[in-house]
Amino acid sequence: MLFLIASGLTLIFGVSRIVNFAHGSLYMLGAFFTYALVPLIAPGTVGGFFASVLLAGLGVAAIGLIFEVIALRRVYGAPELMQLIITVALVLIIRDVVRWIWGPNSLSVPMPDAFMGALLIGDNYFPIFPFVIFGAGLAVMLVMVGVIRFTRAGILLRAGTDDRGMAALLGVNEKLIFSSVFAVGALLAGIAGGLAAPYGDVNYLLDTTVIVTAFIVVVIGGLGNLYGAFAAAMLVGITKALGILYFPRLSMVLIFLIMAAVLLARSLGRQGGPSR
Amino acid sequence: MATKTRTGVSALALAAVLTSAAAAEGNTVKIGYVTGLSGACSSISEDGLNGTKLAVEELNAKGGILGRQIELIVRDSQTKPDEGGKQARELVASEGVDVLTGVCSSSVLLAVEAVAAEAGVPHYAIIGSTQKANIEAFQPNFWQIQPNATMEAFAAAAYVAKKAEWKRIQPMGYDYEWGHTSVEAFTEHLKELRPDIEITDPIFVKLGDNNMGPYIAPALSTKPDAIYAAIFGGGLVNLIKQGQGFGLFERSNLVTLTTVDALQSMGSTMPKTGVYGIARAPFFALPPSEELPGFIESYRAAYNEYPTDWAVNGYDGIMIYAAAVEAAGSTGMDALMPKIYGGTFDGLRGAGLTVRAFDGQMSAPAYVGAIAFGSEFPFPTLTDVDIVPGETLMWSEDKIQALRGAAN
Amino acid sequence: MLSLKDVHASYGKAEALHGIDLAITPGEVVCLIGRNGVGKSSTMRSIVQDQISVRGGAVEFEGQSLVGMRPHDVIRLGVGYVPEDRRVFASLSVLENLKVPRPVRDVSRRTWSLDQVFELFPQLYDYRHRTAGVMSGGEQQMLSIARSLLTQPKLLLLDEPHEGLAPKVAEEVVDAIVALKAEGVSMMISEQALHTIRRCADRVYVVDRGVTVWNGTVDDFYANPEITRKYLMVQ
Amino acid sequence: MNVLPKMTPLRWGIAGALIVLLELVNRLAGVGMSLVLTEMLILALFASSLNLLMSYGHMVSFGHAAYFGLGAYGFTLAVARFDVPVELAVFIGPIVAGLGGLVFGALCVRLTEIYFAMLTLACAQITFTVLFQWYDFTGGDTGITGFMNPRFGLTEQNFMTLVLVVLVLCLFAMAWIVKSPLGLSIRSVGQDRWRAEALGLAPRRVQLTVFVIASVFAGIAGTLFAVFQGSAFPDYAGLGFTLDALIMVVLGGLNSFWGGLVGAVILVQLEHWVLMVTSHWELMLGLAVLVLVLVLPQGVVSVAGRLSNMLGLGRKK
Repeated sequence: MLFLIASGLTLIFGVSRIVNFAHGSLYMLGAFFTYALVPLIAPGTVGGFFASVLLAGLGVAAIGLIFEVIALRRVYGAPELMQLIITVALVLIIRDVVRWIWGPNSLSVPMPDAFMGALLIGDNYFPIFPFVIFGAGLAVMLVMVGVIRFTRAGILLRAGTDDRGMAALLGVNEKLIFSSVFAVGALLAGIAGGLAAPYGDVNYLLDTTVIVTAFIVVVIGGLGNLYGAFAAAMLVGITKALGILYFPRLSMVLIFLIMAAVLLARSLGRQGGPSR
Repeated sequence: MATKTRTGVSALALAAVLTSAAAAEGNTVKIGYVTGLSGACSSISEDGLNGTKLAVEELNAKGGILGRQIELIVRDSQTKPDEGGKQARELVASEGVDVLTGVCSSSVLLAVEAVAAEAGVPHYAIIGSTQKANIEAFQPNFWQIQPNATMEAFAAAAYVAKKAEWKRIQPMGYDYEWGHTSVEAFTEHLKELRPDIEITDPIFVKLGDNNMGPYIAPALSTKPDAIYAAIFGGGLVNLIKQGQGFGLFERSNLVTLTTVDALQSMGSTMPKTGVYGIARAPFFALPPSEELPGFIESYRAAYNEYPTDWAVNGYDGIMIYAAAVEAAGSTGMDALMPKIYGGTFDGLRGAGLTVRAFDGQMSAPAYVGAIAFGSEFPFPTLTDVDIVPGETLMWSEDKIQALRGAAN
Repeated sequence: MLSLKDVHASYGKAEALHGIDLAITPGEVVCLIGRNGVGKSSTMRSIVQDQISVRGGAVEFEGQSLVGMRPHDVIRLGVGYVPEDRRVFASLSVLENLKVPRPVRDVSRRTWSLDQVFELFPQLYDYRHRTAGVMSGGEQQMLSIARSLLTQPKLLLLDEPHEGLAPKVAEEVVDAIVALKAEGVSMMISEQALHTIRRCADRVYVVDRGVTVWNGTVDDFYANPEITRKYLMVQ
Repeated sequence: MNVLPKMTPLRWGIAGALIVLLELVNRLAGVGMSLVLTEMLILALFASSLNLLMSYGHMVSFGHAAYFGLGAYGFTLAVARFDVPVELAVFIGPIVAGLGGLVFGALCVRLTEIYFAMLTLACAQITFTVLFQWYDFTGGDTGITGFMNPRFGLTEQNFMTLVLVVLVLCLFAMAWIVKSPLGLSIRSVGQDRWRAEALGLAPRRVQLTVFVIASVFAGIAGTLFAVFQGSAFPDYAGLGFTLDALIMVVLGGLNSFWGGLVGAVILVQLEHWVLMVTSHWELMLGLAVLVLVLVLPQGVVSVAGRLSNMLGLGRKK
């Protein structure tokens, strides 16, 4: 799950060099859209749930796209800080609007009936739903990897990550790439939010909870590196689980230390030459 | 959506209050209400404010306090202590409020109390319930009308102690001050009541963590007969939903805080058995009184939903304040505080409640019962509710003084 | 087909071009020569509107002004551009690099297909699944040219095509350019090596300190050795 | 670019008049306004310290609040836990912040650009987590309250005057640093560290120096804030304060000496007045930031600069 969020963030950063503070907000929107859609589309069924999540994701992608076209697009030439501040503005706007529409209370999205229970293996219970989320996340990731590896859109995306100016010099509309990447990133965030919605509560403060963790994952995985993000998501998840067991007070500090160590290690590897 | 209209109503009310402020200058009783309308506390602050507003309207309709109309001035603390402190300071400095209240969240409560104590303005707690405010941070301008964290934990311990078949208990709590205090108080009290019970090492949940799996699995690994969880709000919803996947309610039981808002937001996803709730003021279990049906009715009429614990406490808070001011004949602190600390008060939560002078704590009762689905309300409620009298839940003066000594 | 008239252009506030005049007719190969840093690359960039802003003068391609256009629109009009540092997409394979150029909608303009490009640069075909970043400089240069050809250019701009290459490899690149010329491709090449000029250029422009100071046919150029001495020798 | 604060006699006059005006408002507009102004000035100092780092050192920090928080806690803990007299403790706050800046900065300056920013974020989150979790020492999430008389027991107006004086002194100090030889090397490293290195400067050492200086000023702001509130909470070191300061600097104007100051004035005043009209403060702030950044990418200061040029007040830039 973390991976879906982080991969969207890392994609956006890789291509457009934007640190998208609003990524957590897009995740949250995905959760709220799913909350709104689930009762409308075949409630309780598996198909209805996934359809809701997909639609919610598309809705979030549309909002991401609108935002990109209206605001972000105007400042690609400006210092990166401007783009960052604009995404911070988006965080504030989305949070307030969500609170306006859905109120400040925690909401609960019902799970599809089929996913409610647990697998009983010996004496151990394994809840089904996390596996479903993981499976769905994996499926989305496989689709994405497929798209990125084998389609022209994927090639353009990777080309843009390597050298976006050169892509333009081959007749590729740079802004179109930016817009679609932002939309895809938003789609991933939205789908992640929607998938996770029934597992926990849905409230308008999800954004900050998510964004810091997503940043950590993206940084540990290497900014702009999709596969790195996947590995890092695993690492962070496991560290957290172990941290809770063995030294609960320090688990967060530990994760930040890993992040700092990774950053520093990378800088040592790069020493001597100008940074990219 | 009920929530939608509520937000709208409060925004309008806020505007109305602000515009009337200038006109009514001077001859009103000003209540400074600092609450977390946004931020982590927003889900419960709104309810407290609604209950408060209802009380203010009722009092004003009857002519106000001491013949003066009541003016409620609301400020948003954003659930941040610095913001709360700032808003309180401005309310005292520019509005000259007679009393401060409404605060949610322990840290904001302490920040506001610091301002109130410095300015010599009475301040009472209706939501935020850290016992730090009763112990090391206590100042004689302060009282707290709801049970504090320790009292609720004591009530939970008393309830657990009565379940003779429970032999092993796993405590859990949010990893911040309130969670730790609650778990400690629970453990301590339960050990006194039932020396035979085994209490395993507590597990603390990081604030804002949506994934409860990593906490639930180790909690169940000790095979407890019950889990006591000092967790509320979204985290509690997560714990219960995700706990079902781990078979928590087949294998164990859960004793936790279930205020009415939590019952409402869980709705049908609440397990049918295995959940025992501690509540602060559940409207369906309050002792029958003359005012209660009227209160529920007018609250439903005004806000289109049932009053939550927070709303009841908001309402009671104003009524108690009004009674004390009437008795004192003044809103001034010197006249008021002896009446607060010396009086007995009747409210929705029962009659004959008192406030102790040495720590400002009201002898508020706690409500503990088993979750049940009835046909009367569209959400689960508590049955077989024990109303635990506040007096039995409070630390003695000696203990408080000892704790103060240790803290300083 | 392309003309620059009194072009002034700058990076930020630093003006790099102070009056460039040149023109290319279809089928022609023109060399832009001059010492390092006199504005050859900047001239190329001012045509494709890459990183430099044209502050004065006119840049026209087939009668259309290019000033202020976005780079990809210039490319789509039919100007191919091979930048001096080649800029292959290092993490992509050769084949993927060649798939980046946007397919031209107008079928009549499609003169180069993938097969034709591979015919021109056979070793690219052999290495088509190799990651571009690990290839040698010469191979990268071939790839960069091949990639630009797939934008179906009417005019190809080559910036220092064999800079930093070993002499033997450089010669292969020149061979390729000569082959392209034989195909009738119009080209503008910025160049320092005189023997390249002899092999493929029709006309020569000399640039010095951001200004075009001399132009003429290749024969004129070789007839006036003092130009070489004045503008090309390292003083 | 108005990188250096150029002070013509006329600008001196305007600055002086503004100070007098602030003091007049402070004395005449009621205690409530004094409180708003005090907060505004403290945040202005905090934002200016970040601005020093960003506009001159060209280092964007996502964790500047750490040093604000360290300043506040350095002071508070000295008073509350070690019984240091208040007069002495006010110096401990900035020193603690400076030390924090030295330790974290030494790590952070090894990186550049976004990696630098991310590492500052990690450092700040570590600071925040420690403050939040170390109950026995820092009081955890409920912070430390009631350990002293807020504002040293001064009246609201007098305290505001004190803060104003401290702010003006700090701004003088910052201006002096920027103009000094050290400032010159800070600026040259900020603009082009490779060239600066070629000129014989040690970029990392210079960057670390400016990082520590900015931390100390942030620490001064944090200490003032702790005195003002009479309390310290982990939030002071949280992401919220960092983002606020970032918004202030960008709104006010990056690459300008006055950026942080102006941004703080705008943000605090905006919040003060918007909250009187609507409770949707975040929405309004978001929209305002969006519009301002899109319309005035150079920040509000640029308008002032243009205006003053138009009126012939400033020297030609």
